[in-house]
Amino acid sequence: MKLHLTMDGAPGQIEILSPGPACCFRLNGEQREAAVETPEPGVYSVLLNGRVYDARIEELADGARGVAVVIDGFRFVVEVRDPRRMAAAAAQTGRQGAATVAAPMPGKVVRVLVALGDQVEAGQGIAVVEAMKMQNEMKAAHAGRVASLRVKEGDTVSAGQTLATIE
Amino acid sequence: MKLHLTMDGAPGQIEILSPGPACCFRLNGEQREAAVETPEPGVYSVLLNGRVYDARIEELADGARGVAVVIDGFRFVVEVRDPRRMAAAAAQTGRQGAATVAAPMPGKVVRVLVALGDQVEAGQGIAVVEAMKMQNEMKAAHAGRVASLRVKEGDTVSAGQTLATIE
Amino acid sequence: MSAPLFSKVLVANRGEIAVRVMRTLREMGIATVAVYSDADRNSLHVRMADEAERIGPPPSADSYLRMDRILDAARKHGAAAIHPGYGFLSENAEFAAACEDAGVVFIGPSSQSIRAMGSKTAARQVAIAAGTPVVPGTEGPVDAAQARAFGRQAGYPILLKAVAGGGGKGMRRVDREADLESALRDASSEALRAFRNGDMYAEKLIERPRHIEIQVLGDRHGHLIHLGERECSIQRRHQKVIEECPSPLVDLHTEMRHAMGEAAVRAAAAAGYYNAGTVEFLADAQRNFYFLEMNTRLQVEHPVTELVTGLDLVRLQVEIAAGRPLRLKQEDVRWRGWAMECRIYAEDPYNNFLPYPGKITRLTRPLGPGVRIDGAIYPGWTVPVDYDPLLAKLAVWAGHRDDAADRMIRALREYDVGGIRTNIGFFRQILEDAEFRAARLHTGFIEEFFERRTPPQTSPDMAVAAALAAALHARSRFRAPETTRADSTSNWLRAGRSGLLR
Amino acid sequence: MSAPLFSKVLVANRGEIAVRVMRTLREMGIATVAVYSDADRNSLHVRMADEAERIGPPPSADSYLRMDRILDAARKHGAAAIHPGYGFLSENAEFAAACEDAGVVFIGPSSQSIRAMGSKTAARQVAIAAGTPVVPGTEGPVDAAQARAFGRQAGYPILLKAVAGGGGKGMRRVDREADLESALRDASSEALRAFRNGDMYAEKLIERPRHIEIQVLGDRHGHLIHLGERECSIQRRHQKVIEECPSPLVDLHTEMRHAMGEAAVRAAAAAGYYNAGTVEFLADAQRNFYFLEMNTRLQVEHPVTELVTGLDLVRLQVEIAAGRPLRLKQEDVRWRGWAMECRIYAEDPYNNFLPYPGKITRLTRPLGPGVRIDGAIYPGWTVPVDYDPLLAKLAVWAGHRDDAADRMIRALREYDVGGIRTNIGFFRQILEDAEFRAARLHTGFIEEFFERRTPPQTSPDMAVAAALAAALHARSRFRAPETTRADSTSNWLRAGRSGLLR
Repeated sequence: MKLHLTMDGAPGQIEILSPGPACCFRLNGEQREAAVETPEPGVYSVLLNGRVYDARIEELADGARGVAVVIDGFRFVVEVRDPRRMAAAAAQTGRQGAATVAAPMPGKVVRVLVALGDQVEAGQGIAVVEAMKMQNEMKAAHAGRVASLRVKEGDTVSAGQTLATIE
Repeated sequence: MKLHLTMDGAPGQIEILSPGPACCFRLNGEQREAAVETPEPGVYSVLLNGRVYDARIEELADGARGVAVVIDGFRFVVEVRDPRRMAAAAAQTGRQGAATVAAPMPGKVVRVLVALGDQVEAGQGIAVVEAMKMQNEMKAAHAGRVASLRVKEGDTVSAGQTLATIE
Repeated sequence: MSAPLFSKVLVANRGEIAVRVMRTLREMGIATVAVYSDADRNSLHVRMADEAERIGPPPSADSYLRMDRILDAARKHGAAAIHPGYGFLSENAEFAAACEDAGVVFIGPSSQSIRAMGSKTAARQVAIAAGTPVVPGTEGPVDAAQARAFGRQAGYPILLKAVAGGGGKGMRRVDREADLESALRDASSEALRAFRNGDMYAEKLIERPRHIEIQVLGDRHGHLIHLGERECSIQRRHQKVIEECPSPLVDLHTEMRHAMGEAAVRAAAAAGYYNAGTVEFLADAQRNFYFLEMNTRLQVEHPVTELVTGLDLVRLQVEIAAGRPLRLKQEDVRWRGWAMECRIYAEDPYNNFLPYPGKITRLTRPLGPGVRIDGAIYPGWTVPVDYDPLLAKLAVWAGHRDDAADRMIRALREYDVGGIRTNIGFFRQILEDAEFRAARLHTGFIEEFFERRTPPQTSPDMAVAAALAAALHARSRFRAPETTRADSTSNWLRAGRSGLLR
Repeated sequence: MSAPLFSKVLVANRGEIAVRVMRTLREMGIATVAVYSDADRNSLHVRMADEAERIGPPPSADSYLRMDRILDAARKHGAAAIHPGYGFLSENAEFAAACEDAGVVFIGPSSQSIRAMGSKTAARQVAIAAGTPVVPGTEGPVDAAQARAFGRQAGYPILLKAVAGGGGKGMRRVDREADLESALRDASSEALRAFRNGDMYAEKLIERPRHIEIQVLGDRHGHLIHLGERECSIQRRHQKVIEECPSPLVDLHTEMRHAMGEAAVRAAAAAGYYNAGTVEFLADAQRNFYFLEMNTRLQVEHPVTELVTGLDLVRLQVEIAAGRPLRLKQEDVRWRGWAMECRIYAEDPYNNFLPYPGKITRLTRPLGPGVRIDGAIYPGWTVPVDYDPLLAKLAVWAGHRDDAADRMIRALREYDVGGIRTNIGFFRQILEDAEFRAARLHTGFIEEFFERRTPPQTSPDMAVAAALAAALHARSRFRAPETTRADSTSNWLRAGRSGLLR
């Protein structure tokens, strides 16, 4: 099965010829071998070229595609797609025209500073999110109209969740 | 639902009137209350009478019935039965006439010292099980005939597994 | 195995400090009572305690700051004393007094001492009276002429500060007299807008100051000593994140330890202080030091002092609170080796250190020689959004500073927390930084570090391993694989991409 | 941050000691190479290493004892040195020589020293020659007349031992001369049957001996010192399970430390010893001590010495192996406070300490002040049946012995390992035992403890909580609950049942 990869934004391709423990794979055309075990759920111990990599898979928060792979503290964001499924997935993707204002951290919405339909300037505050005693004002990246407002005061939001869209 | 309990060999009865977090239950006829949470799978944090009990459930090895509950290092072996199911369960239980010789620890069978049908003395060695460089000879508890021999040299056995039965 | 000093103690706190205090109480044979808000029913300090009492809903004002409920819980459970930890009610003189009134021992200083050292200005007066050096300043509000006089006397640069100020508003650095008048005018009008009060005072500006603090300890019989210093210059958002004992500066100039220790003890004695407390100083490049404030409670970073002196500060606090005389004399205090502490926060250091609470999905902690962890987290626990994002304190000890730093890096590499963001990978970069290793520390260190930082490089094979792991993981989730046609590839694997060290 | 002493070191071991060695290597900036058998591919020492090489199937003889494969792995990975840990090839003179021949540094003593101290009898001769006291004995085989002469000279009780013996077979204690002849006859015929050799020798019997050992350390330039003693009297099946530093006996009579230390250094010097080694002694109630044997490698229980002296023995081993002179002088060695170690085994202490390997389903480790863990386990890992059942070493440090014991109890209470049996709960009972607290230690302590032990009691409410948790757990597994009729109940909850402390 050939899979399409995106790692930290750059594309690639991997084909698993044999899944392991004696793993054989073709990465961007080059065939390689590795000894792979899963000592814990979501953890891959990869022996590649005599070196050991303890790779921990972390599901990303809602909205984000792919997974994070953590090795020795380094974090790689990798998206793996089965090309046979891409058409279907593409169909599900919504329009991406509007700029979104997203929560950078999980927390509570303590103030909403705009109303639906408001004209806003670049840098204007949209909402204030608080977590652990720290308040953070979410700002519009550029000028436009508040096309949607998805939260209200008191709502709990997760990291990356869209608060509003600006068109 | 009323449940039958056996704790470290002694019988009892418990009825869960309300499961929690504000738990109400009747134990051996006495109604009591406790605040119960499950902070981790298989772990119950019980607040009873102002005191905190962090109870960890451990499934017992094959063959044994019930679970072990570990609180502050203390280990209680508790069997819980739904009386409605007891008839069915009883029907599944096999005959218990013969004396069994069981492995006291997980390990490998390094030697079998008897053959099926052999007449054995009390204290006579039946098989030798090895784990972690220690060999342990399993002995017949009393004299009799080897009615069944369930392992052969090289087998891996788990704790409590029957090696042979003596009639 | 003798009778415990108290039969039962209530810990009026949560998180790592509640757990840390309970550990010593348990070692002393003292039963522990936890209090908790609804957000903390599943928190480790509750699960570990012998007894527990709910004190309200999540907001601190409705739970951990509710003196009445905490005292009710102490009475209900029969606790003979209360340990306040740090934060919350720990420096609240009213609470200390309420405990005294209720016949419950407050494990800390007297309410009078807390009051005397409670406000920065009051504490400054106590320090001046005790002959402890303070940052030169005008005390009261100044006009332009007075500011000019102060500038000439103290020397530039100076700092103009709003009397009613805080948070950097109405603050101006002035480097020469020519700039003074306009700076004063601007700052004053900013202060007027922000605080409705345009009064300004002037202070000598300490450039690239180091934050060095002295641990003091005294019994209720007038015996007061110091346990040496800690350096806490590595800060983000004016909050310490790495602390060391000893201070690299003091270690080179040990006469400073004696001088600062003496000054701290004098200031504490002037406030009639007993139990554990910390006197904070700023130190400049010329090794002058200036009283900043006194923290009248156990400090977050107390473990580095414990590791180097071999003392258990919580045990000493309890003994002192029970009226025991402190047998330790100043000359008995010995400092051995080097300790460092990193405060592990649920935050994203690459996004302005914003808090990042959430559910902890993976947790592997460092073990082995010279590693100490004080934490209150476990896998599956959700870090509540209601409180401080401190997850744990990772402290190491070794014979020398370089060995301690190498040990800290080793420990950070073993530390894996999944599901949330932490500053673990960020600390590793700080610890590897040449400026840090050369001990050129000051409170603006992290801001400067961000300017010179070059992201660490990974090996190409590490990226290959990551890609393979992700593909195998995805494969285990896809069903019914089939072969399909390939398209273009790229060279991201050859580049040694810089993975983010999280 | 200077260049490491070796660029890469192979660790020819597994389990906790491989992990412990790798931690220090990593701190020293040295890359690590693990070797593993098929049973250990998922073991922590492999997952933690920088590089790894398979060396064979599970049996030690086919993997960890295969010198050829380990040296091949060292060559393949470019390792400049090999650390042997303890056990396996660590005391194999042939392996040390093979490393030397292959141009790979063996991190340990010379093959000559290992040979000189390798057999008990050879080591005894070295010790005698060096003037180190040994247990009085006849050396060679004796007849009845010679045995009688020895008994009169050494005083009763004496011990008759088979020259070819081992495992207690052909061994007899003799309390008075009248019993000597028949005992010798019986023992000799037992030895003849067991070993086809009826030769017997006689030894003074040391009653209720304490096991006290001296850590020695020497460089390759003839500088040899000792790091004080450890007491390892708490043993089961002749294997140490609790170790302390200092020894409570030596702590009361510090002149013993000097005398034993001198004797150990003399014996080591006589064997031309360098690197770390341990000289074991038996001590009697009159504080006489007798050379037992020398272990020519790092000891399992080395952490207690590290905690009290503040030294990193593995770091020192590596420095010495690299040819560095040992800068530490005897008078620089300082002992501070008290350390204890418990060896956590996968075993059932209530079933003759039988090994109990299996899958680890839960794992919570103690944290906080004064706790050190050296382990190699993780949740979900299956303890292999092929090797020693040591899971981890739990060590604590505190200022005094009582505080260290209380800290150990606290740590043991926090330690939870599920899925297998361990000796954690058993240790807690030992640590609470009045004889242990009074430090009346001897190598037969555990046997006597089992005779006087009263199982600890639990509170009735703890049993209620256990019943409730079990019922809630079962309920979550049953489907479609329905009410049914109840039958008889019992009073097990009122009794304060004695749960087993596991």
